[in-house]
Amino acid sequence: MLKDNEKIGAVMVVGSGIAGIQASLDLANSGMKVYLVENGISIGGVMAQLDKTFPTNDCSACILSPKLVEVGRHPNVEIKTQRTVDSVEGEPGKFKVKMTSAPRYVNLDKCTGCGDCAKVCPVTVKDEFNGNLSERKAIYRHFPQAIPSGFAIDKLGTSPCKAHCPTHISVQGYVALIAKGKFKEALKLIKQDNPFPIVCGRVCNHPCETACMRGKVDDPIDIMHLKQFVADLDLNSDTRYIPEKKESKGKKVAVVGAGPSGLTCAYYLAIEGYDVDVFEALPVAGGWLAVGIPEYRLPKNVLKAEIKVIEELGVKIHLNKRVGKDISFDKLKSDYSAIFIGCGTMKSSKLNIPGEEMQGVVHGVDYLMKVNLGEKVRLGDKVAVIGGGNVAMDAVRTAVRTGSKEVFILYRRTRAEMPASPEEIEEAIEEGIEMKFLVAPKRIVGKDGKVTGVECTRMELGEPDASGRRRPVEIKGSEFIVECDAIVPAIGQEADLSFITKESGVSINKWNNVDFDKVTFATNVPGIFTGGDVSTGPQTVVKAVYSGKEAAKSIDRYLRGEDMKAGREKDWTKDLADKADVSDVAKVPREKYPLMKPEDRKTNFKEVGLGFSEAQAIAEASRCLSCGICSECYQCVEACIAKAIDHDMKVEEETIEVGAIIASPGFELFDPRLRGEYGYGIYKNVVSAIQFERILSASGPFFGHVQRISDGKEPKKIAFIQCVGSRDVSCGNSWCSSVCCMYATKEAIIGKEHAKGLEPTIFYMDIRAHGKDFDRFVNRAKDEYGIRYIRSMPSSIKELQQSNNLLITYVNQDGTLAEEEFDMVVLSIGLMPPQEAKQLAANLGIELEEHGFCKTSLENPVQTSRPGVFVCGAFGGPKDIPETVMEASAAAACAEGLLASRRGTMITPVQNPEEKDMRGQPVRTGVFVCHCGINIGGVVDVPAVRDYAATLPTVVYAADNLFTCSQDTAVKMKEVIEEQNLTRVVVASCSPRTHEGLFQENCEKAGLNRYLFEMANIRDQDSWVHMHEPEAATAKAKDLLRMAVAKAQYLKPLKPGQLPVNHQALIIGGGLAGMTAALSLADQGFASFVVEKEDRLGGNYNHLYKTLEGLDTRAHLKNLLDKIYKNPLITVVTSAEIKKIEGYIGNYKTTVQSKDGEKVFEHGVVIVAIGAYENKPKEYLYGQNAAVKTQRELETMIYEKDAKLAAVKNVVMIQCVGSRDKERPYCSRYCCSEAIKNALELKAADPSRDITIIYRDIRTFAFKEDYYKKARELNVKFISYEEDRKPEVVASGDRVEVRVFDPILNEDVNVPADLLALSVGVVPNPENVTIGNMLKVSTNQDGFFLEAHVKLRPVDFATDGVFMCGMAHSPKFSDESITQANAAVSRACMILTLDYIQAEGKTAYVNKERCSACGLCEINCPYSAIQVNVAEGCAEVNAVLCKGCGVCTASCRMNAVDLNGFNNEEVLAQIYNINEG
Amino acid sequence: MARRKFATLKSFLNYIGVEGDRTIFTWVSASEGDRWAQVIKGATEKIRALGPANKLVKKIG
Amino acid sequence: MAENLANKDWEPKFVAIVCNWCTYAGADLAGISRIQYPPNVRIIRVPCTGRINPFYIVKALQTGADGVLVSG
Amino acid sequence: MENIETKLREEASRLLLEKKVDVIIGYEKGTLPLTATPCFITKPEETEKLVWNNFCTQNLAKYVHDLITQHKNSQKRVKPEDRKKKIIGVVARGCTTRSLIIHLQERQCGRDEVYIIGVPCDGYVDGKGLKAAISGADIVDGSIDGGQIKMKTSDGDKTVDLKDVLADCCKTCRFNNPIISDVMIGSPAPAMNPDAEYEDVREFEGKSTEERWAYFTKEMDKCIRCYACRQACPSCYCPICFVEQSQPQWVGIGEDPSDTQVFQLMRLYHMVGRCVDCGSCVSVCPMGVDLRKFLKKIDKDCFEFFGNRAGSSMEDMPPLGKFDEHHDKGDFVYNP
Repeated sequence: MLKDNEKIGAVMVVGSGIAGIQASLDLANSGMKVYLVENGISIGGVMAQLDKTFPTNDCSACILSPKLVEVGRHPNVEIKTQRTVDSVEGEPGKFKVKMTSAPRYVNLDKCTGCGDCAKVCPVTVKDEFNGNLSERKAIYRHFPQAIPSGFAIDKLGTSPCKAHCPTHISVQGYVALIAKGKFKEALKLIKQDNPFPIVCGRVCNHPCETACMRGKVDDPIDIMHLKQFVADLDLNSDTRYIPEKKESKGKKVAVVGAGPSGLTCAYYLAIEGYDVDVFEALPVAGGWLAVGIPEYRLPKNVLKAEIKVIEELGVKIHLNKRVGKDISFDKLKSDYSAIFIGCGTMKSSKLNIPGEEMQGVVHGVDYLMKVNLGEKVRLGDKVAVIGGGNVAMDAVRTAVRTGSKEVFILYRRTRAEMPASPEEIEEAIEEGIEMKFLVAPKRIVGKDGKVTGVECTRMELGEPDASGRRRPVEIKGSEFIVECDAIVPAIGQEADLSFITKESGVSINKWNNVDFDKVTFATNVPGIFTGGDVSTGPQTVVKAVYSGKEAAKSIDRYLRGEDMKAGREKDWTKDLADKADVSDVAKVPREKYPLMKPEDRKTNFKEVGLGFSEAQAIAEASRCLSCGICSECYQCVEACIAKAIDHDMKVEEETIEVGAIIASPGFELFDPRLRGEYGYGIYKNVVSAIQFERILSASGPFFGHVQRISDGKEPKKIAFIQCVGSRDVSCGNSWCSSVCCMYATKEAIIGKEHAKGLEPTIFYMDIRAHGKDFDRFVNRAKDEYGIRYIRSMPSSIKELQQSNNLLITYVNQDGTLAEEEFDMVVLSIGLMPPQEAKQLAANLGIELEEHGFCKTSLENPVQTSRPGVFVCGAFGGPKDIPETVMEASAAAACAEGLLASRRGTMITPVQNPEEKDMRGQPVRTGVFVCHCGINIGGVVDVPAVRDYAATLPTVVYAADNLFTCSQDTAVKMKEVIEEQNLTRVVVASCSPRTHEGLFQENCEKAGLNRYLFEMANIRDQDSWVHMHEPEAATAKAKDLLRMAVAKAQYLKPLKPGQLPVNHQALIIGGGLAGMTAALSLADQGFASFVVEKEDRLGGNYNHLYKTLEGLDTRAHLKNLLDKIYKNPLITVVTSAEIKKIEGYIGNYKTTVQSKDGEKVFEHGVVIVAIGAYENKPKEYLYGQNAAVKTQRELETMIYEKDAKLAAVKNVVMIQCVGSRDKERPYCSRYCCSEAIKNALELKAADPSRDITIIYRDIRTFAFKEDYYKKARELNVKFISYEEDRKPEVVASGDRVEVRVFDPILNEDVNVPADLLALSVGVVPNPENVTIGNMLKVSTNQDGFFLEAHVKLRPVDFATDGVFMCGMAHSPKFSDESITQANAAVSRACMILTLDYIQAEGKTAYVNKERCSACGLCEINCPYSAIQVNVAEGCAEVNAVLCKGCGVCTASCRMNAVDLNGFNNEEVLAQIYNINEG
Repeated sequence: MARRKFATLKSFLNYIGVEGDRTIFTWVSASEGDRWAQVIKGATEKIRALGPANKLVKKIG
Repeated sequence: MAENLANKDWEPKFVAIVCNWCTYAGADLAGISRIQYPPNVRIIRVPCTGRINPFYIVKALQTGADGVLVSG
Repeated sequence: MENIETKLREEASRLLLEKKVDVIIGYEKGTLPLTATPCFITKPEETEKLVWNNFCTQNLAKYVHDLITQHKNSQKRVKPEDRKKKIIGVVARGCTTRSLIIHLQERQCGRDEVYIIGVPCDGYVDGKGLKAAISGADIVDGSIDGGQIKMKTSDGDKTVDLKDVLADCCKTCRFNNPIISDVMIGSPAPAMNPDAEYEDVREFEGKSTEERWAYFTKEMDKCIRCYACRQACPSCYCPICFVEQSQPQWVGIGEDPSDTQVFQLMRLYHMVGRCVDCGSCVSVCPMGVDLRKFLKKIDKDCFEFFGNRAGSSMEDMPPLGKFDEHHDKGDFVYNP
């Protein structure tokens, strides 16, 4: 065990759905440091996706958003997104947690959430947040209110095209840009990595296309010609793209050779600001591009145009200047700071066979060079070209064009092995060129020194060689002669390195290439670099470009004295985005690239390729699968004025020390495709419930319009199918998902509210409306909304061809088959353990239970198998939001219990300077107008608004800022406030809802009271919504600012009140909940008074023996009582009655009457745990016939081993006795499980017993379903009945007979019973009203206490300082009471841990002279924060309770109550200023 | 309560001759950005149709 | 007034007094979603519709607002 | 009527003798013929002054409130434990009890602080109407007999039917008998004609917007802002009326007609659920502003929208203190 001072006062919360958020807030608000860890990009979980919440139909976003903001701004909470936990070491109190963080690629400190990046992003993908029903960009956030509010980039890795392109252009990027018609941007992107798009758009060997994932579907994207398309557009445009040059660095670099590598190197160096001289031996620039590649593939003028851009950058190309001859290499060395050698391989390799010197043998390189330089070369009629590369193809096709009649290829392998690009070969064949394969030249034959033919041998293919191609092996004796007039050997090229002197020291290798470093392209001599063919031997253009580009980077670093290699090595095959499943992708053929007809092109050198049209280019680019999701087009980088985007972020690891861990990773939704019979994913109009939720949402894909997916029409008949992936052993999910019945009902109701004509039908097995007010909700759905419920599970769905309607087949209860047509089907999919459950559990060192959810303790449902690690929410089993929130608070309580001694040790309170004394100060207002990048400034004339502000009364300072929220502006604002002695600050920028707090902090830092600040929202409510009306938007901005300034002059410095807190608690009720709460409080070091009405503690728990799950509750109770009576912090008063409760949060005084007389307790909070009672039935002969018992009585008989039970053979149980009827229209929640528990015990004792359970709906939710299943397997019979057709019980001696209508048999049946057990349900404590009146809290329609919010504040009352737990809140299971008790403690501790309660600043106040004490304010106040003091004859505000809603103020005719921060003067000042003057 | 206040005020203003469309009451939830835009569009048109305010207006100067 | 009506350049200007938690948030959302609407409204934010004193509406009309929108 | 007066005096005398009340507010004969005026009686022997007839105009709840406020203020300087209770007896007809109910709902007094002596009412005479009926002649003496007012006037003897000169609010009164009382004098009066109470309003509603505005401005133009209406109204008991408040100043004090309109508009609006149609304001208005035309509309809306009639039941909550999700009308809400 750790000593207290060794523990860490911090808690890690893993998973940030509502459970994680609630746990974090509870912890943070009671002095713990919290790390909220999330593996996604923002917090909020599934609740953020919901439209409404049942049973109140509150807007989910509305109730969640404030929590998001609170946790996002909480000084004690650190949100860590995109993290996964790798391991947890240590013990409770001190854990070391190792985590990995995935890169977001957006710097959250800089991102303002303006969304400009998403606007320019060319990549759209399905938006999973909207159930894949809409699209989002690759840079995105899930929803506008997301926290963190910054964007994130979705990257799956590097797209294969980019990874395989030798120059690593963002291929996917420019393809995406082309698809969006952004051609200029595409070209610019290409030129970042390759200055030769015109060339590479024509003659590249395009490894990108080979790697293209689209190739797995149909054909790869025609990337090369897309590049050509944008390059040609630029070529033909009036102003060509010329990159911006950096400032001159004043250094000179020499480049040897004006080929692709040399010119590329020159290009990038020129951009960097170097003076570059290129020396070229030939009379043209371009190297092999100019003299090797024929005109018909790469027209000379086109090449010239490409090079012209390089020259325009200032690169000087010196033609006909051969280094070594016209200028010496050593001179270059002395005149230039660096040299790049890129002279290529311009010498042909020799065949090295006899006769090669004969006339008529023209080597390919020489041949092409001559032709390209304009020399007329006539080879004769019959020409043999030897070789299979591109040079061979160029030579052979050139020969055709120079008039040779019969031109053919001799190649020693087959077509498959030819290194030339396939389209080249194809085009050659089209032009009538014959290819002789498996033929090798042996000897050139001739006459008079002139070629007449070549002797060849036939070859066959042997084992593969080093290149992976099969090695050609000579077939002995197969020699034959091929007649021809000329032979063009085109089998390879070599470099001419004669100019490199020995003295230079440049190392040349055995292949006659310059030696170089593979990353930096530096030679062994400092300052000399190389690239292109001269370093590698003959290679492709792109590779040459790459080397030139990389060498330029090295030269730049070299000349700046930086490490040339640092951070440059990169394995492009890592993180390859090539794992996507492409099986579902629809086939779309490749756009046909237009070529000149063979017959038209054969005879001339006109360019063969004609280029894509714009429509073709867009269509072809649109075929891209966006493998990497983010295309790395860097449009976002340019669009982001805040410079927040960083595409180079890396995966990182970190280790954090915490005292406890709470796991709240939530749940996964069942994939309905696994229930193939429902056609999800195939039939368009079959959607999942979460999709329907998004359809209903006003911010969803259809803006809340209910519509079908197939045709966008509003559906009429819509079917919900329950239990898809729940209660279904066939897919491995035996459990009930607990929430689907209710959410389906909710969706049906909301659907009907959105589309009045909707006719929803819900197909179900049992309606599980087991929560507070749930049955009432279902009844309303049936009675008020006319929603149809059918007890049946459809067996299949068929889609009707024409209408896309869906035909559902189902079995009626009586066994008959029915068919019905629907317009739309919603599948109520179940809740599953989160996908990462197994891994997470292993990493956290906790166990999972049999279904794959987190294993929890029976005595404490938030305790995992590892001490110090707690769980909450659906990870512990499927559950609804309030249970989740309760568990979150309970888990927080348990973590706090462990770390109570270290509270407040990990957090640092903010220190602000003393506030300025404002007395006697005139109003001096400073105005800051924000551009918000271009978000405001792009529409509103910000300088004009600033100038206008300066003219307003009280304004002494007005400025405009690029980003008012940035750190540097914050510093500036502080300085200005001090320098200008400002007494008011007004910011015109975005929404106060998101930024007011930030600016108020700035004010405080400058010693200005935070309430002397006001905002004008000129972005969210102006520039963004009037984008096309700049003048009107500017006028509006001025108006809004004038109104804000006018209001500001009336603002008052506010000092929120403080109240001391008594650190003890009163717990009313000593049942399970009360006892648990007392012990939990004691764990945290807080004393409590437990007041119990009865003479002993325990309440209903005294009557329980075992839970359904098997907990021995007797032993548990004994253990609790032991602990309670031993604990010095707990005072128990039994047989006691509360006489009076006075005071309010922090300061209560309660008078208690007990046997020992009257006692007065002083305490700071109240926990109401006064429980509920078992209903005493009047029906079914209870109390009249000895055979009729309640379930509780039966349980006692079973466990007390009542002898009478032995004779009991026939047992009947009736459910919902006194529940779910007119008088008590609620479900008592536990009765179904209790009945099954007793039935299982009875069966276990005597399997021959005949047990029948007569029920309405069996509500064994979550894992309790397994016991229901077991009972059915053990042949317990279940007969359902309807409320209006209750069973009848007649006495038959000392037994009874139960008569009930069996819907399956469709007739009445009589069931004899030796024992009839009634499941009698729960009635609220009749004292609720009295206690409620004392505490000024209310009860709901059923008489249970009413919580502050049914979803998110299930243990709080609307009145602060009062909490509830146990059955006082609603009927519940014992483990749920334990959780809720712990939750109540967690909530209470947020107050008990404070020395003072800080009131809100913006609270109401009373002007006594005006008040007539009429009490209207008191009636209207929802928080009991204002009351009439009768003695004083006026109302008084309790500032601690006041939430500043202002309802009291507007209800006051006398204007006696007013509201700080929004008082009448302030609001009227705004109203008076809507118009100028 | 607020509802009742506005219901009666609107009715009364209309009764004394201030056109009903000059005072508009509605509800927009935090997730209904589109509804807000529709409300403003609708309100602008209603008010435009009435012409400039001339009742209860204080003459300036 | 008559001359105003005849003035084709006249644009109505009206006040919207709105609740911070619902409508104001909804209006922000419209902005975030870039939903365009006419620029004729001037918003005044209050914590809750309950805070809106009916007198505000009357005063806004007296000030010359062409209309008043109250939204909770 | 004589019989009621006798009983009233007896009861008043008994209450004072038995110290059940400290003071009784009732009506005594006015100085002019055919008038009555409020009086405060603290001694049993003074009860002989009390009258109850068709000239008892004022709503005495106003005086009850004044007296209680006065008393409360006087007690403010006394220690809470030494404070004295003062019980006020009041002669109350239907509308007076409605006002008292409003005061009770609005906690202006405790139920044990007022002793309500209920009297039946068959309406009071509208002084201005009577004067008009006799063509402006001065009344020298007069009496009521068998539903007729018989007068000696400067213009000779005149007789007018009582029902013709009743105040408008009385003609259509729905609650002419006390709603609550501690003692009831006499038997309930017969019903008036409540079915017609909104006829005027309906007719006005039928006019065009411009006609309505013209009427409103015309009436408001008469107002000289003497605040007599406010002074007479039992529901106008604010310690400082908004019109006199500063920081902020709600209503301008200049000549602009809109300021008067706004004053009247807001005072009228403050009557939502609080106007009992006692006619006090109308009877005291020196300029004859048609306030009832507007007050009845408030009353009508309150009933039609919320099912509430001001002060008609002790059990009611103030209508602006609650909201009924299921029954309140929602048609004023704009849905684009």
